[in-house]
Amino acid sequence: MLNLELVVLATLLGGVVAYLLSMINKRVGSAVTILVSGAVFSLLAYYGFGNSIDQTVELIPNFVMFKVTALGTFFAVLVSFVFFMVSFFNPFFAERYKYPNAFNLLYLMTLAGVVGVFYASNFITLFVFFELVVWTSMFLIPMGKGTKASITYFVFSTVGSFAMLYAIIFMAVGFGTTDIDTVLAGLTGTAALIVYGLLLVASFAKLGAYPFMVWLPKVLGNAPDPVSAVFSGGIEKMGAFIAVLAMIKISPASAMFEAVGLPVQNYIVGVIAAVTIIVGTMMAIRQDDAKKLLAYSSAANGGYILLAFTIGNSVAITGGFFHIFAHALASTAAFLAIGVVTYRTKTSKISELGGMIHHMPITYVVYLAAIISMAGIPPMGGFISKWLIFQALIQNNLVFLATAAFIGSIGSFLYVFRPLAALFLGQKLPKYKDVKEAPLLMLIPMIILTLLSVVAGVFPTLFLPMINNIMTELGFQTLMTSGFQIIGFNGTLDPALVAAVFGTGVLVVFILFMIFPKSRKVGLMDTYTGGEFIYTEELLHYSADFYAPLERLYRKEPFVNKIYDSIRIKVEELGAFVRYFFFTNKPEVTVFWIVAILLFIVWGDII
Amino acid sequence: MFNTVIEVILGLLLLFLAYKAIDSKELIKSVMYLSAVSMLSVVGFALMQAPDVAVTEAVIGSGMVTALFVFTLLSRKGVKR
Amino acid sequence: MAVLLIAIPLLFAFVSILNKKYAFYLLALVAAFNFVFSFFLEKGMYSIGGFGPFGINLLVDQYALIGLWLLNGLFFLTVMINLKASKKLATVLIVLLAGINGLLLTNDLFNLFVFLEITGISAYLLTTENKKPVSSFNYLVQGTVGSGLYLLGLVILYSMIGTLNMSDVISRIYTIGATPTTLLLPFMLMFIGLGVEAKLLPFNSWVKGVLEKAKPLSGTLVSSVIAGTILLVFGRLLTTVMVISNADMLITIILIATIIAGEVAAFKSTRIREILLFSSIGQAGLVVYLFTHGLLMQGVLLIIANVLSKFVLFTIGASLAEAAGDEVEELRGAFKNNKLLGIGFTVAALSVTGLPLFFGFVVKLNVLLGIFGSYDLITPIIILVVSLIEGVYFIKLLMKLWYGESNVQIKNVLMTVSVLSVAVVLIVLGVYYQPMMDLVAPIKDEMIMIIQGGSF
Amino acid sequence: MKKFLALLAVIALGVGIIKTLDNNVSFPKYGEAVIESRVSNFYIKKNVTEENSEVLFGGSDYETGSANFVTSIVANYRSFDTLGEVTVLFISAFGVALLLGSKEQKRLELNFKPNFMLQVGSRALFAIIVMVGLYISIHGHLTPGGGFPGGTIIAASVLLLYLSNDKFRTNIRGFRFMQSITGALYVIIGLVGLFVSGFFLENFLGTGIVGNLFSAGIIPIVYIIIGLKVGSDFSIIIDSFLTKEVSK
Amino acid sequence: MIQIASILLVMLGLYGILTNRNIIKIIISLNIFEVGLNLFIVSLAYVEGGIDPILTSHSASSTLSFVDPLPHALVLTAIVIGVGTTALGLAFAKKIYAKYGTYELDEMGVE
Repeated sequence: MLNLELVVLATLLGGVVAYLLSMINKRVGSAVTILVSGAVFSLLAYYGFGNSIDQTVELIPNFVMFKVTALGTFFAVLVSFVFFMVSFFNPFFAERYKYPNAFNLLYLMTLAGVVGVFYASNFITLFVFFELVVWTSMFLIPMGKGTKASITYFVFSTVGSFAMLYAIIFMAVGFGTTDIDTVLAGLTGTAALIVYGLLLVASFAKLGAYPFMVWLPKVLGNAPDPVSAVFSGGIEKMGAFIAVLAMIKISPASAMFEAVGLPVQNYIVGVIAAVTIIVGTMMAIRQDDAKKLLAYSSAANGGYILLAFTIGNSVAITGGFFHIFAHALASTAAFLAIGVVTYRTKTSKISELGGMIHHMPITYVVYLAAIISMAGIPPMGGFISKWLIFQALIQNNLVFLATAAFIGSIGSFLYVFRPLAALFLGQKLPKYKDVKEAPLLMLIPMIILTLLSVVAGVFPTLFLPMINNIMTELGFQTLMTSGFQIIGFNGTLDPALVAAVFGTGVLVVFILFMIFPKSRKVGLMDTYTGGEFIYTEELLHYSADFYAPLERLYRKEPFVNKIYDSIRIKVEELGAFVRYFFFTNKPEVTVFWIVAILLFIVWGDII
Repeated sequence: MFNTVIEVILGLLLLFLAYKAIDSKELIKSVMYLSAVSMLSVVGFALMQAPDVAVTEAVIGSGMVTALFVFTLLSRKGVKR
Repeated sequence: MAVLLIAIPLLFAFVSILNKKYAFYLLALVAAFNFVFSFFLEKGMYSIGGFGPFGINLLVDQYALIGLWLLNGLFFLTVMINLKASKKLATVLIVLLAGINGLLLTNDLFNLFVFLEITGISAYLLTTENKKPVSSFNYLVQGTVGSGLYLLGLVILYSMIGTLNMSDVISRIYTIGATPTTLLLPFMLMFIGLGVEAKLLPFNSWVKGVLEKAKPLSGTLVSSVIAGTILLVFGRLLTTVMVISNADMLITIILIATIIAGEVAAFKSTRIREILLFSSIGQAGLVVYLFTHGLLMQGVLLIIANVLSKFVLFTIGASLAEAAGDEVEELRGAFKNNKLLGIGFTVAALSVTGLPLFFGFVVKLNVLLGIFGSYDLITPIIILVVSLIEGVYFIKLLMKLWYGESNVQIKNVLMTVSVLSVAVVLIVLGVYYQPMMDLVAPIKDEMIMIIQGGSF
Repeated sequence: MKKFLALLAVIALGVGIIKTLDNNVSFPKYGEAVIESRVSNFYIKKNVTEENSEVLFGGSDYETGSANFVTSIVANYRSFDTLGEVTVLFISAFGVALLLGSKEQKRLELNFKPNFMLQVGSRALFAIIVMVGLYISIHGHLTPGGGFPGGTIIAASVLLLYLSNDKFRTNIRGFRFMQSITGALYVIIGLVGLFVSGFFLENFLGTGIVGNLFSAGIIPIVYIIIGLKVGSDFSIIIDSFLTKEVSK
Repeated sequence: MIQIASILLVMLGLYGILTNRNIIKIIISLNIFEVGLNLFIVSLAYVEGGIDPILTSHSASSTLSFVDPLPHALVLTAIVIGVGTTALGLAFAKKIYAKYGTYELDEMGVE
């Protein structure tokens, strides 16, 4: 039997140990993070799927209450796995951080917080760990480049968590308890709608759904690469968790939207998800920084997850969970790949890089796999989940949402191709001629992740049981499968077959590629344009303005940014106003107000 | 009756002097007006059967305070008396 | 026996002017004495001169005890940290200590006024160490007007109900059948008078001048210790005396305005001490808001959290500003060389922001629960928005102070130790808050019981 | 214009306050205060701790033997306030000295030549005025006055010396000593009361016959102490106002 | 009447602080404020036909109607506290004058 509180406390303790050891030697401390997160993952996975976790012992004071659910286990195992995988990178990045020992401490505190969130049994616990994650990860971000990003992150996630806090206290006063199941089950009428909305605000803020999308690129673009990976693979998933609580556990009875047979609020959420997908995709297309590109793409994928939960039948929800799983693997792998590149070349700008495939082929393969999984191309996990979601969309003939999703998928082809062609393929820069493949320790997690997402794509039924547990727990019937086949609404999917076809296709192309004579490799310098030899190193492969014609259609920033800026400016103006009027270090001001207020009091009945 | 008349006169005088004390341009003048105000307030205290307060105000309020004001003004450079 | 907390400091104050050299040791001695002695105090009503309810009484209940422990302790720490500055002002500080204890203990309205003046005058004198006489003068003028208004209200109240004993006020009010309308004027006069001291919004134009350039000693005392004392006095009055009033609307407007204005001004400001003082204004408004809405326990919790964290923040902030400069930009990366101080500052700031694992979070939770409990759904939104703003500028501050290049070095072992210990207290209370809850739970019932003529 | 508006506002406020007080039924009109409903009734009847139907001039052994009710309140019933008040005066005297007397001080020249008579006369007057001050202080429980006016009069005598002679400075350290000792004595009397009969500032001496000089227990002692203390406080204030820093 | 006058005195004091930018004037206004306050307090103690609260040989019994002595005691305290504040304020004034050479708050530049 495994005790959850012990796990959480041990993780925090491990953080302290890592902190102290880092004082002696940075790499040793980082190694501790690997050990601890690995231990957490394996313990949770072993005991969690063995259904033998207890939460009885009371070590942490009484506002911390744990409860083991299949849902929590799924999320916790997944996220702790992501943390485990990413932690392999810590030793290499350690000396780049400003406060390496603090980094190790905060990394493990974040892990503890995330685990706590997923196993929380009452909302106070949930909120405590939620906020814990917020402020620990907030200090992780500025270890890299900018400190502004973490402020943005704080603002948006705090908006979310305050909305959730309002809902929590609303419920606590209403029910006298904050136990998640009882409260969510007891909600009815308007109260249900209010809580639904507020919780969804929290989940949007974390997932980076449309109005809150702003923080993702800033944070994931500026944070150190391991942190970005953790964010997009792990911390964002807390938003999905809250979304599950809101959209599946609460079922606010309200007007149905007849045309699609969905409750109105669900359809609204679906629209938001669609907007998220489209905006995320389009923004991703025109990014030059590979990390910002991935950030927007993970926002778009969050949209897919939301979309799945809005539809709310078993196929869709299964698809949603599977997408969470697949996207966690894929985006982590992608960020780690980019991390390797930046680790070697100190930049992640697509226009400054090229020809990395010659230096780091394995990284290239990892990135390729991850990115096509995100785009939902077989034989990757992403394909399965998208297939399920599309099934459900078509079944409920949600035309608009389906269109949005399709556009998103097409767009994802575009944006995945961009870094592929420009960053890994394309021409070599002499500047980077002695760049080597990543060290072994960094390759291990990437390879594991890639293999996993391939397996998830080829034999998805291996991973379905853990999702089926959740489905039964939530009271849906599980997905119908036969062998390795998945039976959807219209027609069945045999991923193995698809993979086989796909694989043969690739094989054939590869063979042809081998047979036909190779084109001569031309270095960057020994070529000429317009009769002129080239003396300056400039990239001739078309990476700089990749989709220029397309981008011209939407040159500007999404206008929400302007709204947020104007809000900030308004607040500052108000502050200046207040200071000018009240804090003027002049006695007569005070006396004036005293007289005014007393006048109001004594003549109040007349005025 | 007689009392009321005195009180009315006293009150008006107090207000007048206080206004002068606040309003007059020269500091030394307004100090003098202030001491006059507190002197009159002594009369008021006496009228209201408060001998202790009257004595105290007479000595402290109009004596000591005025002295302190005057000294403050005296300590200015080039002040003319 | 409770009177010793006031009498001993006074005695030492009188003696301390005999020899300037030893004054400081007397100060340290008496501060330590008050801190220690306040733990050996048992609850009860201590009459002075033995005239029962007709004379002056000192009331020691849970409320007063909490205040005594907290503020005497912080006073001692502050004095110890700023040894050099305290030497010159030793006598003033001793009198201030007496004033603070008197304010916390007294159960008599006019006696409260006297102690208000004592505390006020010593505070004016404290601020002279900033070498800004005009600001100190403004502080003096406004403080005097404020206490004058308080006196006016209190004598009107006396002439209506004929007593000055706080515990008797309510019963007398009922016996003479006074209505909210008739009580409105005296209560509002007292409210405004205390509001000036407690830096409520329209009456606080003195704060900026006094605190924006405050040295560590006066800054910490004014913004943490004295502010906490005045707020506690406010709480007692609002719970036991000024309970009947029909100006709730006006007062609520004033307080909400205070909360918003303070935080917003802090958001605008770019100087570290200004940020701290404006945020403390906002917090004061929130505390008084809680008191006026009968949430005594939450108010006290908030005071404790604030006083503790403001102590840390202002001690570090002021010494940083003295060392390197006021502008936050000049302080970029100031914690690079002062990691321990930085940790203390961070903990305090996060606690004020109300993030979990720190005491501020527990307090915020209780505050919101309390306000919701009175079926008020709007104020929580305001409070949440405001604390978002607060969080933003504190995080901005932290980020700037941690990340950047600077060569500021502050060597003060005592300061580091005490600041860190307070930070540890904040963390411990944030996780194991139950003891603190049990401590503050009975205060309201005790007050009500004493009003109704009960005794310990 | 601004001034006029301000004047209008404050007058409106004053009228409003008067009106409010006038409409206030439970607020006694001028001259109609009912003492019986106030605590001061007990102070007059002197039956806070004991039962007296009537207190007579010349009667003896009341709870406080002061003929002057105000004094009985100031120095006995609410003596704690007076202690605080003395502290306020003390701290402000200290503060004034702190503010003005930071560096080495020299006498402020008032630039007028007092003639011989004035100088000698003032010397002679000095003693008399001090006597008067002490007299007033010590008779505080019988006649109007008491410690505060008495002390101020003592200070006035010092002031007289200052005015009569440009070179004159008192012995500040002596006054500081007196200030400190008298203040300490006041507290100590209180503490003695605390330890003799359990109440701070308890009137632990016999109260004697109302109207006699040596009656009313500690009240005369307290008042003479207050007189000396106030006198020294004010003398220090006067000195710091009549001196200026030596300008280099 | 005295009561009314005293309230108006208090108001005049506020008016003085409101309109004057001269330190000495502000302190004078404070004093007027306090004088008015004291008058008001004493006026609350006054009883029509009451005698001064002192037992003497010709007003020898506590059964006579005295005026209320408690406010007198309060006023004594208030007066002394007031003079203390005034002395402190004047000391500040001297300090400021020594620093800026003027009593006008507007002429000494922004603090």
